[in-house]
Order: sequence, then C-alpha cells, then structure tokens
Amino acid sequence: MSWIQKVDKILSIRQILYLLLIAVVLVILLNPLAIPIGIAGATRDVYNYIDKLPQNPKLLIDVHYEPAGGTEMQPAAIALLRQLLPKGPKIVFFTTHSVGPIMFERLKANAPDVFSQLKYGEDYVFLGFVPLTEATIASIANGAKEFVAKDPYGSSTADMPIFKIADKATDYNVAVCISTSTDPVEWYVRQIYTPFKTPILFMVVAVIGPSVQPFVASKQAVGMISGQNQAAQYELLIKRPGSAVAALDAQSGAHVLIIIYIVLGNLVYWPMRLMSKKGRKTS
Amino acid sequence: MSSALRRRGPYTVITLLILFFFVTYLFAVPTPVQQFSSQLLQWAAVVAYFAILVGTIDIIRYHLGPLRSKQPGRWQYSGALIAVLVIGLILGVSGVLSGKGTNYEPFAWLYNAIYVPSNATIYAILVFYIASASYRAFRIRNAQALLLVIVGLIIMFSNIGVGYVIWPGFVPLGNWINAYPVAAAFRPIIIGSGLGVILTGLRALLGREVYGRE
Amino acid sequence: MESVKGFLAEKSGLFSLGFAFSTLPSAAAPPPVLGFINPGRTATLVLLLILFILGYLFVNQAQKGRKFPIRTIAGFEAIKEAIGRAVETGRPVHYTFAYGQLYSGYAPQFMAALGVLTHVSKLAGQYGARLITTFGVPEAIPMVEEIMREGYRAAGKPEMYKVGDARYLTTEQFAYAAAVQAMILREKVATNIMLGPFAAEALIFAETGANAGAIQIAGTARETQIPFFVLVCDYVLIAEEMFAASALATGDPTTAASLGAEDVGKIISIALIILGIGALLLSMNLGPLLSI
Amino acid sequence: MLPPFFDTFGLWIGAALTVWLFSFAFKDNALYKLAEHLFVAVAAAYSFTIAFDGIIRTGINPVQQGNVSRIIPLIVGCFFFAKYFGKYSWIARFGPAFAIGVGLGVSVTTAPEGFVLAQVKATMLPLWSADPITALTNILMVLIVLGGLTYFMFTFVPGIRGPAKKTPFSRLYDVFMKIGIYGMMVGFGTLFASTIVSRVAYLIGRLTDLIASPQASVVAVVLALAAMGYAYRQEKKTAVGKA
Repeated sequence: MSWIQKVDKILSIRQILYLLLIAVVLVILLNPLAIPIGIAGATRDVYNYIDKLPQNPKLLIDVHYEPAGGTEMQPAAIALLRQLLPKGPKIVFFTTHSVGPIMFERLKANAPDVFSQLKYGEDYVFLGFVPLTEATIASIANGAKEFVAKDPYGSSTADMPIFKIADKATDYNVAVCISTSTDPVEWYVRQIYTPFKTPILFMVVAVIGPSVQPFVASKQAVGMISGQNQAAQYELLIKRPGSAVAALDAQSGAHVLIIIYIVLGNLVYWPMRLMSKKGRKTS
Repeated sequence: MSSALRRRGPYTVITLLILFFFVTYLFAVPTPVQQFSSQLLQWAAVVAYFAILVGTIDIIRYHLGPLRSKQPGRWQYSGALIAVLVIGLILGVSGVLSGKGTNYEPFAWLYNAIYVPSNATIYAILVFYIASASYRAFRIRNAQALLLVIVGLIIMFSNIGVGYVIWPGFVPLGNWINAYPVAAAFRPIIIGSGLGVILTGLRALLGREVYGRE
Repeated sequence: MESVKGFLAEKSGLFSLGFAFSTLPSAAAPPPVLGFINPGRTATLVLLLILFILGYLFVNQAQKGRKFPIRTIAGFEAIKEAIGRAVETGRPVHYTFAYGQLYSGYAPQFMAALGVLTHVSKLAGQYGARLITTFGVPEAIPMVEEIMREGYRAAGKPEMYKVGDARYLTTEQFAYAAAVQAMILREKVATNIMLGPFAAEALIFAETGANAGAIQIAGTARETQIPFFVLVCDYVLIAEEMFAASALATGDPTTAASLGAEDVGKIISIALIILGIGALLLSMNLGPLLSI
Repeated sequence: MLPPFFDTFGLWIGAALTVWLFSFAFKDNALYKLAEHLFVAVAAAYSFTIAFDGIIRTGINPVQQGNVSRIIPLIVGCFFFAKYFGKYSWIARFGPAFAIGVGLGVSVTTAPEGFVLAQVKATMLPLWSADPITALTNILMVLIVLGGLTYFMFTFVPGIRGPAKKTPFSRLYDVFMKIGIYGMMVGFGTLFASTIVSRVAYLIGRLTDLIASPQASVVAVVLALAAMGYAYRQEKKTAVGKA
C-alpha cells in the first residue's frame, strides 16, 4: 500500500472526522471569534419589503418547524417580529406541524420583548395545530375563524377582535411560511398566492432554500430568508444580533473543516486515479 | 349493492370531488356553491386529523408483536415504547379534557424532556453523514462533478463569515447564483411537478390511479 | 468595515431581485370572462382542457395498442448490469422505497417504485440473484410479496423466494432508516437500489451503501434529496425519470401515455417561452396573457 | 405544578438522550435503541394528543356552537377505524378517498397557474439589455430552463423510434440535454452546500444545549461509550463464533 492510500485510509475513518467536527464546533462555541458577516441582497430585499409595509400590517404566519429546524428558523422569526413590532402588527399564527405548538410557545418565551407588547386576541392569535394537507392551507385562506372554532387555550375565535380585520387570505398584507419542508411552501403558492394573490414570504431552512428559488424568481413570493446564515444577516439588519449571529462563527469553523476535507479528498483522489491507470497499462 | 359500493365507491367520491372543485374554481358559480366548496375544504382538514389517530394506533399494534412473542433483542424496547406511549396518551388526553391542552404541566414536561431534545438530535446526526460524504463525494471525476464542486464551494464560502473575510464578493456572487441559475435549474422540475399533479388528477378521474383501484 | 458593507450593499443591489410591490388585489372584483369564467383563470382552464383531452385520448389510444416509446434512461439500463455483478460476487441485491402511507401525496412515487421493483425481481429471478426488499409502507406489504414471488416464479425458481426477504419495517422515519442501514452492512449487499420519496435518510443509505462497496442506483422526485444521490451513487434517476423508468419497467401502455401527455405540456411550455421572448423582440409582452 | 426536582431531571434526560442518539453515528448500540424508542413513543403520544385536541376544536366545538354540518367530517373520519374490523375494512378507504379527492381537487386546479404558467411567464426574459450582466444572466436562465425541460421529455424526442441519422434537430436536442444536465448540476451543488448550513446548525443547537448542562452530558457520554464498547465486543464474539 502506498503512502497516499494510507493517507486516504486515515482520512476515510469517519469517526475521526466526526470527533473533529464536534471539537471544532464546541471550541468555537465556547470561544466566539466575532467573524464579520456579509449581507446578501436577498436578505436586504426582505428587510426592505417589511420596512415598506403600512402601519398595522396584517400577517398570517405558519410556524412549520420542529425543534431541529428551530435553531435556524426561530432567530429569523424573532427578527421578523422585532422588525414588525413598531408598526403595531396584527398577526394570525397557526401551525401545520404537529410540534408547532411547542415551537410557538418557545418562540413566545424567547421573544418576551415582542409578545409582552402584543395583546392576545387583539394583536395576535394562535390557532394551534391543523393537519398538514393542502386542504388545510386552503381552509385557512378561505376564513380561519370559521374553520377553527376555538384556539388551543379554549377561547372561542368568534369573539376575537383580530378576526374582524384579519380572517381571509385577502385580508393579509403578507402571508409568511416559516418552514422546514417544501410541502407547505408549495401549498402556500398554490392555495394562498394563486387564487388570492396575497403576497407570500418564505423563511425556510437552508436545505430547501435553493429548490424554492423559482417561486421567488417568478415573484410569486416577495422574498425568502433561507437558513441560519440569512437569519444572522437579518438580525444584523434590524441591529439586534441574536442566536443566529452567535452561531455563525461555529458555522464558519465547521464549514472550513468540511472544505479542507473536500480539498484533501481531491488531492488524494487524483494521484490514486493516475496510479491505478498506470498500473493497468503496465499489467 | 355493498360490493358495488366497495369497488366503485372510493373512486366515485374522488371523481366527484375533483370535478366539483374544477367547476367552482374555474367558473362563476352562485355564492352558495362557492361557500359549499369552502365547507368541503374544512371537512377534509378535519378528516385529516383522524389519519393521525390511526397512525398512533398502528404504532402500538406494530410494537405489540415483538412484545407478545418475546422476540429476543426487541421485546424490551417495544415494551418500553408502549409503556411510555400509554403514559403519554393518558397525560395528553387528560390535558385536553381539562382544557389545558398540551400546556398541561406533566405532559409538557414529557415532551420537553424527551421529545424536543430527541427530535433535534436525530436530525443533527445527519451532520456527520454530510461531512463524511463531502470527503468522498466531492471528488472531481468528470466535467459535471467539476461544475458541482466549484458551485458548491462558492456557495459554502458565501454562506459563512470566513468566506466574506477572504473575499467580500463571495456574498453577492452566492446571492446571484441562488437568484438566477439555481432558480432556472429548479424551474423545469417545478413545471414538471405541476404537470405531474394535473396528470395525476386526470388518471384519478379515469380510475387509473392507485386510490381508484380495488 | 462599514465602508466595505456599504460597497457590498450597493453591489448586492446589482444582483438583488426587483420586487413588484403592487401585487395586492384591487378591491373591485373584475367581471367574469365571457360571462362565466372566473377572472384570471382562463389560461388555467385552457391548459387544463388541453392536457385532460390529450391525456384522455392518449390513454385511450394506448389501450387500443398505440405505443408510446420512452427514451433510454441510463439509471434504468444500469439495473441489469448491477444485478449481474451481485450474482458474480454472490452477494444480495437490496431494494428499498422509503416509508410512509401509500394513500398520500406520495402515492405516485410509491407506485413508480413498485413498478421498477417488478423489473428488478424479474431480473433477479433470471440471473438467480437474492433480492431483499425493505420498505416502510404498510399498505404495500401484499403487493411487494406478490411482485417478488412472481419474479422468481416466472424464471422457474419459486424456491428462491423467502418470506423474510420482503421486509416491512415501520413507518417511523429514523427507525426505518436505522434498520435499513444495519441491513445493508450486515448482508454486505452488492447492489443497492433506492427509489421513492426519501427524506433525510437518503444520505444515510447512500453513505452506508458506499461504505459497503455496493453499486448504487437511486432515484427520487424529492428535489432536496437528489444532490446526495447524484454525488454518492453510481446512477441516478432524477425526478420524473423515476416515473419514466416505472413505465419502462411495467410496460404499462397507459403510464407511458400519460407521460406522453406530460411531454406535450412541456412542449407547450417551451413554445410559450420562445414565443414570449420573440414577442419581446417586437416589444410585445405576452406575460399578462397567461393570467387572464 | 410539578415539583422543582423535575426541571433538573428533565435537563438530565435531555442531555442523555442527545448523547445516546448521537452515538448512532459512531456505532449502533443499546442506549441508542432505547433513546430512539422513547422518542417514537412520546412523538406518537404527542401527535395523538394534538390531533385529538384538533378534532375537538375544529369538529366538535363547531357542532356545539350550532354548525351542525361539521358532523359529516366527524363521521367520515371515523371510517378510518374500520380497517381494524376485518369484514368492514373496505369502509376505511372512504376516509382517505375523501381527503385525496379534495386534495387533488384543489391542487389540480391551482397547479396550472401556480406551477406551470407563472414559471413560464417568469422565463419570458428579454435576451438583450443595456446592462451586459442582465443580458447574460437572462440568456443563461432561458438556456437552463429550456435545457431542463428538454431533459425531462421522454416520449416526443428525436431518434426515439429506432436509431436515426443525426439531423440538425437531433443535434440541437443533444445540446439542450447537456445544458439541462449542467444547469441541474449548478442547482444540486448549491443545494448540497446549503444543506451543510442546516446540518451544522442542528449540531450547534444540540451542543449549545449540552453546554448548558455539563455534568449530565459527561455522565451520558461515559454511559454511551460503555454501551458502544459492549456492542463492539458482542459483535466480535459473534464474528468469532461464526468463523
């Protein structure tokens, strides 16, 4: 076995890479580096769009993420709420994810500055979990109040003042889909934008960001915040750095490690490939 | 009668519903009909909740198997699962009936202690797989792979602070790649899936889709 | 630092997307088109009618014997060679098609996967390879058993089918993933074929299969998982190629016919794009025509 | 209220489950299996509860408030349970049939505009512009879209009925196929790179939580190492036994 194959063998031991990855992230989390962050045009577009909303904007927000995706999506959601707060927003929250109710309570607990200034039933309401189907999104779009008779806290939706002004898709200034999955994203396009032309905004995990791009490029959606990196940029734009900004140093560390492995992979691969070709020729 | 209902029933239901929505969406129909279509949507959403109940029952039934047969190496886990599931169900249902829903403290404790960290971790395991895949998979074997690797590296650098420090242009470049070539690359897939939905609808109407068959 | 940011903001403006801020619907609803079509939905109606009528005609013709040929699909062709290799090495072929409920939005993908399974089990029977199928779709259990049994029976080797080789696991994502992963390693599969609506487990399987040194053929219509298959597997069926492969596998003329109808939809799309660009040359904008 | 002891206990369980589930990446072991089964159990109990709650709020409460028609979906929903009663299991198919019919009804009608026409419209881009970057970008986009659409054509393509001579048209087809593949590679490269952000974010989230309860984490790591060691030894034993 040549030395290069030995190197390849060592680099291929997955457990070493795994431990390195944990070590890099752990060390950087304990010793932040404060690496500067560049702001992408796409993030700025979303910021500007929200900035231009009228006073008392009405929003529909689907909290479709689970604890795993929460690390990425919650900072973006909080940044959005903080940017909206001075405008006195009216927000109808719901969730198509069974874990959504947990995530909504966590969102509330982690943004006390926002929710302490909003009055339940008047400024915001939470409709709880509704099943993840296209018919559900269409039902919410056709009138949330009639569909969900009581909120998860037991109050009747019929008497809530917020539903007098924000009930049907056409009432909302913008519908926000915070999602870890492409399903609700596609259904927002089909059931909220297509029939009602209500502007929609995506906040999605980085995994699905690229595959949702066509809807942004075709202007079916007004914009998209994709992933922890854009959430961090959003936090910087509203001048309230939070958990996403804090995490981005560790992101850098992990990325650099992976990039090093990619480069090493190619440095090892090419000599081996050339050697095996030569070997075949001589034999 | 019952056999005809059995064979044609589900298919007929699907056909009628598709045709109904086809008409109400595209044509100017009287307001009561429009309202009825919105009613149907709400009904379907309510029905969908029941599928989740059935899913839970299926899990219990599935794990009763190893438990009953004392399958070595499995029955202990299945037993633990059923025990915890039943405790969870009792806490959850009593929470709902007491009007506190999922905020009922013992139930909230259960999901905050077990569900939240487990869910987050089980997805986090994937970071290891993607790291080791990067080492082997991102090898430049041919021209297609070369393009994939170059784009991948640019996007990686544009996503992190280090990239911005090395060259600030990574951020707008990454933004451009995402906004234009990537949007164009996924567009045919989206058009294809849209056409796929339409044809699935037609096949369901013709009774040639799986839901329509006996 | 600030100046760099300013420069970037300017620069990124160059690349940013221009948004239309006037997408709010106007208060007064426009009257129906021709008196009976909802405003803004005429183009939808036309497209739906074209595809429904053509699709119906194609399916009808297919039933009467018209052939709708399908172009070669590299990943599908490779199945033969991959099963051959499994026989040479004396190790099994593994086929898996994800987890979930059959009667859901993913039904077309599950059915396509079952279609390709008929082809795989036929070949396994012909070549005398051991085929193990794992899946997490409870409703598919009888279908999978029947397909596998039939594959061996048709080749005159019914004894090669073993009940335990059609393995229903569970509908729980990571329990399914862990079981499949363990199986790939334990049985040292030579050929790993994965078709279906895979989610996050796609990369786990592909990585494990690569570690086991298997030839891997994978396909999914979940676009977010395609990159992992493209990078790690030897052959990939990208998105709709999976449905085409299923039509090739089953030889079902009506499936091929509806693919033909989809092709017409794509030809219409291409024609509209070219027309639209051409019209722009004459400074006409055809775009609004698509939303009347 | 729960006694305060439960708070600490919850943190400990959380840390232990995190470490045990992570251990799967290194080696499958008994503690991983236990953690996974606990997870599935609570997840199932949770979704049952949340669905039960939903049925009350969207089904039973409206009926109580006078919206009597809401009783229909409640009955259709009960059809789902028929599958456990052998003789009547066929009734169970009406539940999904209703849901699928409505689902297909709303998706088939909105997909043409939402997924096809809007995307086609967005590709009608001017191929020339005073700004060379815009012009080149537009040309690139149009080529990639047309290439991708060509790639996904299966039946009506040149040379499908037997080996045909190369015509200019079939050459053009080949070129667009290639453009389609390369275009998709750009998309897939981006998707792969973006996925790293998400996965690392999950890891960061988990490690942040573990840092918050260090003692529990250390204990859990030790236990996990022991379990992995045990699994490794068992495997060796059986391997020796087989040989």
